[in-house]
Amino acid sequence: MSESTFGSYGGQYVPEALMPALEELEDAYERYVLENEDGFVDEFRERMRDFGGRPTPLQRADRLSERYDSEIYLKREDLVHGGAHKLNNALGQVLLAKYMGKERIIAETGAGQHGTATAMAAAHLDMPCEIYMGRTDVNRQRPNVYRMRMNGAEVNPVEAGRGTLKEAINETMRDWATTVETTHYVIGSVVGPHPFPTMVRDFQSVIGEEAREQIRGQAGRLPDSVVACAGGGSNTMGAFHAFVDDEDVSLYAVEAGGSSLEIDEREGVAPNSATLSTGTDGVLHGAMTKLLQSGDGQIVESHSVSAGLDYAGVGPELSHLVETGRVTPVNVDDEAALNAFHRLSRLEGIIPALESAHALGHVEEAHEDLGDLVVVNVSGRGDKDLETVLEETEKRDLGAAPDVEVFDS
Amino acid sequence: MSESTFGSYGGQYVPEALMPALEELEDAYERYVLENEDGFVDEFRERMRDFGGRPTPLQRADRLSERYDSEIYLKREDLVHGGAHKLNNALGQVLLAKYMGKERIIAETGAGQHGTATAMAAAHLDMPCEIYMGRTDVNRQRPNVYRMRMNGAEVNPVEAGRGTLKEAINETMRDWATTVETTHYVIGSVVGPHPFPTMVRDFQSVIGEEAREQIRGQAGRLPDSVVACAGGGSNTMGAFHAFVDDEDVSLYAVEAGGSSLEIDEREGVAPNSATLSTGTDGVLHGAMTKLLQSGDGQIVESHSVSAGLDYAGVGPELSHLVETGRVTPVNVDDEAALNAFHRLSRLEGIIPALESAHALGHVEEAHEDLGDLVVVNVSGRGDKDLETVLEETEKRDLGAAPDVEVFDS
Amino acid sequence: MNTDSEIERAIRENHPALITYLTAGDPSLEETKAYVEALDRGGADLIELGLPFSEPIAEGPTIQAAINRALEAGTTPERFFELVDDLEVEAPLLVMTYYNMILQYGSGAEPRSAERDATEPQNGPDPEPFVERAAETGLAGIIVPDLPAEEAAPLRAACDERGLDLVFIVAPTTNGERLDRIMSQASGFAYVQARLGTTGARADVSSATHDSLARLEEYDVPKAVGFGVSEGEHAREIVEAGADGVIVGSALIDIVAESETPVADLEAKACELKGGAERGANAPEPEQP
Amino acid sequence: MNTDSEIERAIRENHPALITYLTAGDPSLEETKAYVEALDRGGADLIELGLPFSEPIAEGPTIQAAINRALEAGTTPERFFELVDDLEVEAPLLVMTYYNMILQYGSGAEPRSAERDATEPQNGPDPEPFVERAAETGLAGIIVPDLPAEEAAPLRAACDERGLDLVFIVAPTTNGERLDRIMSQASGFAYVQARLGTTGARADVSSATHDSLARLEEYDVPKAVGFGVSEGEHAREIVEAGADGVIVGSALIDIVAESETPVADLEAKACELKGGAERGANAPEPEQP
Ligand SMILES: Cc1ncc(COP(=O)(O)O)c(C=O)c1O
Ligand SMILES: Cc1ncc(COP(=O)(O)O)c(C=O)c1O
Repeated sequence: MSESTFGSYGGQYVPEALMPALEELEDAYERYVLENEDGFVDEFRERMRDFGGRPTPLQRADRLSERYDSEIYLKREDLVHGGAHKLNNALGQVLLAKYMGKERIIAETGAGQHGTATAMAAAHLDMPCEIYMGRTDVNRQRPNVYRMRMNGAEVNPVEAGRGTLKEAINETMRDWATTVETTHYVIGSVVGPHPFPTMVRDFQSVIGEEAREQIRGQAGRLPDSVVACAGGGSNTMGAFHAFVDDEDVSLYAVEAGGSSLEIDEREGVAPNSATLSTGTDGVLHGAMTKLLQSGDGQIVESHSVSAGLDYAGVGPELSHLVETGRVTPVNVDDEAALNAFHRLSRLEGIIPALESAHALGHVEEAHEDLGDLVVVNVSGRGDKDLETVLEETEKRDLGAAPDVEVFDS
Repeated sequence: MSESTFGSYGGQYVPEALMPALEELEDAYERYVLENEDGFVDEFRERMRDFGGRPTPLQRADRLSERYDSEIYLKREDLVHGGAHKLNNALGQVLLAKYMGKERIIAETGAGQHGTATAMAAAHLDMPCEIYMGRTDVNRQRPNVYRMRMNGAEVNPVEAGRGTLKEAINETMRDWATTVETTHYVIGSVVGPHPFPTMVRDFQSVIGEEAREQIRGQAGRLPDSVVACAGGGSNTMGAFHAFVDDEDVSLYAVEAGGSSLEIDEREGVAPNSATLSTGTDGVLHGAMTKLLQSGDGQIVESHSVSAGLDYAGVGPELSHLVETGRVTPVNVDDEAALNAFHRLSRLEGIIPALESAHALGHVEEAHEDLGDLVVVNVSGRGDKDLETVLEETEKRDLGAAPDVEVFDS
Repeated sequence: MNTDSEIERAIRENHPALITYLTAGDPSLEETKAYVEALDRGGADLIELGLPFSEPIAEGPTIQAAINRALEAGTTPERFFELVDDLEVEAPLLVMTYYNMILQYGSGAEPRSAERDATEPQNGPDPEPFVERAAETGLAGIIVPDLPAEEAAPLRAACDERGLDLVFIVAPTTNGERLDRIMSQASGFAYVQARLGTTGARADVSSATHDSLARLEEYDVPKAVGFGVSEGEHAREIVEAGADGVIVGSALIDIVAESETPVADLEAKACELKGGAERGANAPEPEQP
Repeated sequence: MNTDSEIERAIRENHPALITYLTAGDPSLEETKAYVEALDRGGADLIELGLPFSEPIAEGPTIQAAINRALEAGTTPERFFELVDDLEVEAPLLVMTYYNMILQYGSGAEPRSAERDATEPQNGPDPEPFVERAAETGLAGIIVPDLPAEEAAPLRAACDERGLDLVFIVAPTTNGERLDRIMSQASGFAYVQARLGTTGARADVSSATHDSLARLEEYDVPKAVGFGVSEGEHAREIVEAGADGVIVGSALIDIVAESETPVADLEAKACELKGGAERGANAPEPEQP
């Protein structure tokens, strides 16, 4: 059996009703993913190539390299079908569900990136699919809702609580607890009960595997640092995994610093999502990991300008790698992320996801510590973030931002 | 000197002031593009790989293949950076302008796809860039305007006429006539005066070159048909060029049938953009080609639900290939294109551009004539079209459309 | 198996037993006190009190809403224990809560704040302090809906040390091998989940209940069935099918949320449910599935 | 070179010549008739009449707007020719239009419509019918802003056959080799484009004008300078720089668009411009760049 924990993190803290499904999934994961039974891995790779657009390039960022007087390479996950690394995992899981004989797919989504990736994968593999999404998120992420509907997925608004990602996850767990025999729950990051964190990491680790080979080919050696943003941490673990044993490669997980690192206990709100830097150990959504919580153990509402980082938990493996010192947790606040968004758009002609902009923001802030050869994971594209960026940019006086005053008055 | 005409089409019908620039461009095209002087072609290919994400996959569409009882392969230009084939050309031209020592880039755009591609390429290559866009288009294509601004391009709204693509082209020509010594005009399709149609085709022909090799590898032989939508015709010629000498491969250029094939002469409006099927010969924007025009020679306003096909002219080489019978012009109306948009989204998990949906609509309508092995060019992704599709879908009763009633009432 | 178990005794002695659930602090701790005492009067043999957690993934809409009301009313673990201390009831009390609440209690874990010195040592999450405090207040047992047998060892150990029961849920999906694993750790009673899904009142008794009870027959522990029990008639059917008790939650919370005379109605409801259970026990011929 | 050219004669005989441009049909053909006759009275030696085309890529905003007004007023090639037929002026007339208008005239090309049989033969686009009709109405020449020398052979041949001049534009970017190519086909006069860009009134005379006139010196053809000429004073400078004529368009269209007494103002403006040109011709010493 595969290890269910990473040091003291991980595990399977779920209702008993789900445990048999986790055992079944663990078994399927071991047979199909680890042992390539029935050629699962071959089919997965082939579909990620033809449908997903892999491999993605590793691109030297000429103007950033000049700016920082070092070699900056971008891993271009923004070019994956759907616009983010999320498909690597979604396609892997939907395909696995198919191999397992499941008849239905459910998933949660916050900003909608994982939901759209899952809907795409489910359409591609002809699986009925329902996506849970908080009411607030449904109303503010319409384009992603449209995309899911176009791909034939049902979108179920979750009215509970503040209507964001946390509530959507809770509700998807509830659906799963009811339908577990026929349904696979496609978790969207390296979170949740074992075997999800390990399995999602394995589906995402193609990022780092490609990047490692590419940087050796293009720069002739391994990088000094790999930098990736971390919400749940799937692009992060995906980018890091292949480098974990390369001790000379520093790994930076960049979290959302939001507007401040202080928690407002009374309101139950953290104005950030910097779980790895400021969180404490606890159990959320099936795993022991670092959390943003009150002293009593209530989970607080996280915040980030970037919806995809806006989560109070983080993958248990990342918690472990931070605890052991292998991964360095850092954070970048909303404003620095917005500036990084504008900077990459203007200097390199790549509009990054706001999530990815956090990774780029860290390079701006700390490039002197990152060595001469740096790989930054551009986990997704920023088309989805244009409205947010405009709104948030208007509220601030950002050095790197253009004005957009070309519209009719 | 390269041929300036294709049979009786093509040529250089521009103000004298621009002729020296066209000569200079022709010379640069021959040296850099045809003869790879200073390694231009190598640099172009490398940047299209690392920045642009080439090669794009050729994907077997499993469910369409089943539906049509034949082998349907999709050329996935929707995965190119920026979301459409447009970057192939924009990057080529901006790079060429750089080799030529030009200091400034201008371009026209309709829906904004060519404008965003050009803005991305210009940012990537550090060239100042201005995009002309009709006032109507500026106001209805805000996300693309934002993207161009984010990439640091100026966007100049054109107030003349109905404020759409035709007026934007006219205005860009006027800018060029003023600034021709320092400025390169990046035309967005295989239109305009020589050498643009030839040069743009060459930049785009990577589509067909890849597809030809891929289909031989994946299906073991050349296809029976290649199907591509045609606005100006750049994705079309890009997809066809490598197959033109393969006489057994049928080539279908799918134009926008709009709402009707009849022209309203009194209003000067064609409710379609089916230039190749219904147009007559004349001169527009620098070239002799097929046009939508009144009996007097006034250009009429074209129409299509898809902004990128909404153009009254077409590339002269396509006019020639249609005239000689090598390319078969067909058309697909708004409704069939919308249905095809929904069908691909739902069946394959790929949301195509509305332009590309026309090509797919033709496969639906005529699959029995296309043979057993068909390559369809998916020229771009449809994220940009979601609002339009929703609006247009609401007006109709479309078989293939989902409902999207999940929003708060 | 903790044979001195107060809980087990309460079930066996009051067979067939009525087990009731309310969320503590919904809509206030004072009211919860009155409600619990009413249930006790009405015939509840065991009382589960929910300590609210912000992410109640196993609950249906009714209990979710109750938890939200309780959190908004400022229910904290400490106030919860004070309530338990205050309660004057005959039925033994259990706490039902999610594992993170148990882990954090008294762990000293504090989110980073301006006042906290980041280098100040913190205890890791640990179930000990919670169990200690629970024992102090006289709680008889603990139910943790997100703690399967595989992860239960630390809490099991702490409960053993303090003489508390740790109740496990047996689901319709629980297969033979898992059943052994669960039953080897369970004490008090086996919480038989009547159907897949979350908590919530429903109109019928599922066939899964019969199957589960049959599979549990060989284990010498009281079996109580919950998830969806809302009426005396259900209680009757369940007991008739072989259960030693019925567990009712959402149906009571509906009264808390909607009734104008909740104290009286809760007492009456308890009475109806207990009556139904008893009718089931006295049925001439236990139905076989 | 067409030495019998009526146009060339008009320029040489009226040296320095004033050449005026108006868009036919702006705001109506009747008004254009009155305006053209006013310019003729005011001193215009050659009159260019624009036949409006929907895509005037070489024009600045002023003439674009005039063309839009003319199209909205329903100006067609046939009505244009009727106007020319009707005009009573001394100055020879030229038509200025885009090449597509010339190609389509009388070509029988019809857009597909329900009534048209798709198999019905059509003539290809052909400049002949246009030139024939132009000659019939007494037009003396043609200027086509989007027809460079390279593409001019068919129109050149048609013009030669009917005795019309085909006037070419020489741009500031036109280099030596191109100049030869152009001048070998040009007749009537060389239209010297004063600066890069589009048509439109501007406040100064560019240095490009001086350069262009110098380069053209060796060619034995009248040189007229246009693009941006708006005042008598410009006309003077240009003629002083060696031009045989000045071409004025946008400044006149401003009067058409804005004046309350356009007929009188156009006549006066022509008079001012002609006067300026004449002052330039009488200047003691032609300025050298
Ligand atoms: C583009 C992008 N990057 C990063 C993330 C964060 O998720 P993770 O930390 O699991 O990679 C998201 C989540 O939606 C995302 O869309
Ligand atoms: C995705 C896409 N396909 C096709 C077209 C039509 O252009 P062309 O015919 O030049 O390929 C456009 C134009 O914007 C486009 O964006």
